[in-house]
Amino acid sequence: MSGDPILQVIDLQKTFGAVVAAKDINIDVSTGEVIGIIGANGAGKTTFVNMVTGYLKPSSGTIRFEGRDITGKPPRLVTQTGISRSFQVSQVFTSMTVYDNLLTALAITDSRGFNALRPIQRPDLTRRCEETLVRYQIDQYHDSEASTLPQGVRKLLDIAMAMVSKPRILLLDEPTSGVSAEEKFNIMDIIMGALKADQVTVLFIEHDMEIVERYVSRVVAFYQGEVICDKPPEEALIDSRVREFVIGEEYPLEVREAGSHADH
Amino acid sequence: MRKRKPSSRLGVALVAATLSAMAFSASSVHAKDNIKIAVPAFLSGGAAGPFGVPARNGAEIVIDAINTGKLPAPYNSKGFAGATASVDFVDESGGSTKQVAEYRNLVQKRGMDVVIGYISSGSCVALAPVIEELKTLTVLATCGTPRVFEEKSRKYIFRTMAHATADNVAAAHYVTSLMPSVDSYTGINQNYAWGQDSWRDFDLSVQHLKSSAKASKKLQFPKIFAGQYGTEISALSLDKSKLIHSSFWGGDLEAFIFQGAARGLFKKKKVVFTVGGTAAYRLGKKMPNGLVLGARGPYGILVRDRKTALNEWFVNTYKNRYGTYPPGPSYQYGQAVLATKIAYDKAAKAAGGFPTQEQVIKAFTGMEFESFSTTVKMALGDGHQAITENGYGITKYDNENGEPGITDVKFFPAECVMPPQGVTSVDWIKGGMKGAKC
Amino acid sequence: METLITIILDGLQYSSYLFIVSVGLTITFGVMKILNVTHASFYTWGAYTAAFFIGQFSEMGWPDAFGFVIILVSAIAVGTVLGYLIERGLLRRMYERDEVLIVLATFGLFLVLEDLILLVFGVNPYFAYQPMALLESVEIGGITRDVYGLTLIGVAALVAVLCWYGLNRTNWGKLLTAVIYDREMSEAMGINVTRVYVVTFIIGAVLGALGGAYIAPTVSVTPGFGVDVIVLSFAVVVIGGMGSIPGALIGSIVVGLMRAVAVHELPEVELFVVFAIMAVVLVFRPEGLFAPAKPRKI
Amino acid sequence: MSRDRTIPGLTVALAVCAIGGYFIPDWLMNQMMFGFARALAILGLLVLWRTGLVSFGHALYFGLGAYAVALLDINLGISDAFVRLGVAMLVTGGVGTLLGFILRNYRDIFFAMLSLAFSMVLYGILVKTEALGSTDGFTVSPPTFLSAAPEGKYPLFVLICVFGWLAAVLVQGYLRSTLGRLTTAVRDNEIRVEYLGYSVARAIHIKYVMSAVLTGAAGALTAMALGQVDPDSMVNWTASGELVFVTILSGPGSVAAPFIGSLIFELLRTYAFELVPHAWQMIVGGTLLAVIFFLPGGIWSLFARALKADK
Repeated sequence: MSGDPILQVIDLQKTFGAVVAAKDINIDVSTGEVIGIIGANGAGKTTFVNMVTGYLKPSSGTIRFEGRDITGKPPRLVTQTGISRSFQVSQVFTSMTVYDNLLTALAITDSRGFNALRPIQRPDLTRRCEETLVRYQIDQYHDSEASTLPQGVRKLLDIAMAMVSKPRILLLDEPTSGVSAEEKFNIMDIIMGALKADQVTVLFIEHDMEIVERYVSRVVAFYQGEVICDKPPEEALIDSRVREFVIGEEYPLEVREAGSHADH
Repeated sequence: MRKRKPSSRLGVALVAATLSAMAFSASSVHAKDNIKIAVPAFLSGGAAGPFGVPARNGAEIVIDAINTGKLPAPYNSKGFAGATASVDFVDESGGSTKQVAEYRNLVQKRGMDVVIGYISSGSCVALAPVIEELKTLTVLATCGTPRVFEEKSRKYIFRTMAHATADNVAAAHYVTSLMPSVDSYTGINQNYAWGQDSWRDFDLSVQHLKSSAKASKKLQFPKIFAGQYGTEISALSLDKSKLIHSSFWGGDLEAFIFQGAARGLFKKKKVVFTVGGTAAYRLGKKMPNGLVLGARGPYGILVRDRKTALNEWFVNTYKNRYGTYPPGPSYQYGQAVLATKIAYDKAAKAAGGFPTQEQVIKAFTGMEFESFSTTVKMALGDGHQAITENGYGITKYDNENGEPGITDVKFFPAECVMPPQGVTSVDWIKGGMKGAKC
Repeated sequence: METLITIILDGLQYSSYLFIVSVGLTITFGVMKILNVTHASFYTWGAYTAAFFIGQFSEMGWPDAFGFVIILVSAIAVGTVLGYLIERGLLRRMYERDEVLIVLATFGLFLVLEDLILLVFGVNPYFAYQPMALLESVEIGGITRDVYGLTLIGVAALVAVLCWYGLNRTNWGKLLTAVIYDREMSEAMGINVTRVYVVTFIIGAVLGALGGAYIAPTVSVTPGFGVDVIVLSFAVVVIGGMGSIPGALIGSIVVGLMRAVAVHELPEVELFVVFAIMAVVLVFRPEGLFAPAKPRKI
Repeated sequence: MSRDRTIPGLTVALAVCAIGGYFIPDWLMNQMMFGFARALAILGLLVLWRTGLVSFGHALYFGLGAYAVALLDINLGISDAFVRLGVAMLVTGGVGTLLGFILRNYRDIFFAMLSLAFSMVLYGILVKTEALGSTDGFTVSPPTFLSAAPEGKYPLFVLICVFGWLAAVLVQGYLRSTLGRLTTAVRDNEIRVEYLGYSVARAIHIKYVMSAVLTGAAGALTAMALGQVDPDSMVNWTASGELVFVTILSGPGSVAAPFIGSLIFELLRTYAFELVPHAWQMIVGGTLLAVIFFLPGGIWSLFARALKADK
């Protein structure tokens, strides 16, 4: 976790009319970090992710990825440079099966030049497709149509699709939202296990502090468009401003050891 | 993808579809005692009421009379060369492309021996090559554009009435000789061959007959079947020209007359309607007085009172059956059917039995015959295109009898209003109407 | 000067006609998100019904002024009956389907209704000149104009004012606005969206039929005369902004005036100009010149 | 994975048609020519439809293709079927590429309406310009084939069948490729496609040009088969509506569907016109409604069912 930052965000601003959605955001991300982004609804977390991934154009400021300026580039160019993301509402191809979703994603990322016209069913792709299904543990849903999937599986599929372009940095927007409490750690384990194997730097938005505590190496807290805290989790979760504006006073004060998560 | 469906039996399925389609088609062998005639006319759309239906009715009474031998002498023999006609009335609407496709069906699928009809010039221009390709006798009844025979010589096509040049040359004669005050003119015509040719012929003829007359620069060519002419009527009203020429027909004509009358257009301007005859009966009392009307030849209201046996039979039979006087299209369709009968009979006489199509065509070519209202000579287009006299009159409602009337009728002989054989209409008019016998 | 006055009057008259015909279309689209091709059928049926009864009553010796009553009654009757039947019988079963598929279904129904006209009224054109003859004509800008045609402008203005009033000053209008803005939310708030839909559709249908019924006395009512009307109204509605009533007004005025200028000055481009404007507006302002406020959801 | 036998099926169908065509009556050959020529346009619309786009203005390309043939014939006297077809495809490809830059940013009803507007602009020009034949259109002389001028329609029929087969096979290959998969993918989720690094606009543009060229070829072949072009039945909005209608009737299930659907439509219209001349539109419209309500997969779904039951 050293060397030049992989992602540099410098003085990022975003305004919608009179509303300031992001104000003077400065974040440096190093390779291999797992960063949790927390904040109340409307604090500017998703706006931040949307700007980094090209969904929204910043009003001012700079975003550098591996030293290259990617500010204001459209999603597809951002993706091509090596950044990928998932969504709060899973963005999958609803009318296709899980297998076809992933195969399509693989084919599209492998569509330079003549490849775009080759049949989609070709051995290298289908092999990778099956492997990925296994890695994300969704192979038993192989032939299920995406619109019929349980929420957790959908999330996994969404992230698996985000990963086919082999990004070096991945932004996840609430990977466990809508997932039942029993399932959430299981799903996070699958995700983090798969991502570790690919050595990806991860930023994820999360409301659930148990997850934040357990998986992240650093916490960035947003409040009203500003970063109010950028510290390791054990410090961030006892930060008074974070407790006041983000997680609420009722959350247990003592920082638990990793692995001793409380089951409900 | 597991959803993709196999289609191995596609070929089989196609053959099945093909066979079932073929089973539908009646492939009748034609006996000599029956011929199949198709009569296309507008049976839907705006032209159906004023044109299509009267045309169909005209053909119907004549065919019925021929089948039963009830036409007046000398045409009182039964049938077409003795053969009874079975007739299919088909719809001409839907555009020329559709008519081309439909014509192929008429001949190739439904096995028609003769096709008699067509009202729109658009249909006739489009059909000419197909008719020649399919080699089936086709008698054009009403359509007017001269292009059909002037572009090419045709073998299987006949037209038993004069083409549009006659209407417009006669209109020019009428206007220049009977309305000396007219020294400027403009036009409103439909935006297709009929309207464009009509205007060109009229414009050129007036220029020849009265070179001092001036044509307007702003000519209106609204889309056929447009229906609303408010803005055009304003433009015409503002135009300084004293006379308006129009070859409008069918529903367009009636709409234009209504809207123009309400706007006082016909009080302000002289108007000549080359196809106005049909509107006179249909509009009745609402038809403004003082309009110059033609009927595309000696038909309809212009010849209602001609006292020949044939004309009286036609007018009375029509009126008894349909309750109105026969307008122009009824005469024109009736005339086309009659001409076909005469050609068949003549060919049969020459051949000594039921004639072949070739023999009928030979008999038809160059034929001269007495029709219901006039004498028809198949003089142009190597004997395929008829010439007849052409006339105009001025509307005047007959309050005494409560029916439409017409005054100041003047006819011009066929040789006065039609070019001689071998010269195209435009060349003939431009060249000073050489050889015209007026 | 005379030409200018004439062009403006011609343009306004045509605009008024377009507005009456297309405002129903835009209301239906705004509320139900349905681009309704059968709007042309309402127009045609309204015209036929009015023309038929004006002729009948005139023959029975009723005064010509009664024609105006017939026009209004025909529009309401045709719009209510056809609108109710179509909404209940067809569209209700389709709301879950793709909007383009709904357009096609209305296209299919339009074809059916076109031929039904032939079966009911026959092929002969109808004339209903009585109301137009009654109002006679006046001289404006050096040419004669029929007063009936000029009343079109008044009728259009009345329709516009009624629409504005109905939408902004009545409870019903507030319901409509809510449904236009967000259907699901309105349902959650307890608005009976089903009823809103059927009533909206009937209002749209009545306006379409009114367009036909009011224009009937100036034309010969013939089969198939609604075919061109629907694309013209599409153009108007798109130019103004689909679903916007002020948009339909602006769109009508733009199209009507441009067409009048074209017919007077350059008759060849008359047809082209309308659709060229439509294309240009769509390219540079896809939401139309006067788009309604729309909530954006991601 | 079940074997996909579309291409062998199409090839058998081609052989059957080409050989059978020699023996069938002329009227049926005509119907098949019109049907199969139109099927090319339907094939293009099918690709767009799978992408979630419906064009209410493809008569623009149908008309451009047809008028390209007519104008070549009238102004330059070119009668060679291959030159005509090639030029028609070039012209429509060019126009499609240009308009595609605009249309690729439109979806849903806006895509439909802008397509409609473009096609009506062409209609407005054609109808009012005498040099372009106005409402009448033009007559098109029969085609020749590389300086051979054979009698009868059979050679053109074979050309249409072979071209139709070729187009179907190519489109089938296309649909199985990544670009082809970008139909359903774009329809389902544009955001995902963009975040996979592919430009949705470009994907749509390619499909649009493809459908334009196919529709142009359809127009050109129809013009040659029919010998006539006119704006009202080829360029007016009703012509566009008819193309979409036949697409729905055919169903999106297979590249063979357009050929079957289009031929059935042709026969339906002919028989409706012959048997009930006053109410043929009613039958056509009623069929459209019936298909929308009871046969969402189009006629193809009947075939698919029959083929499945066969197994």
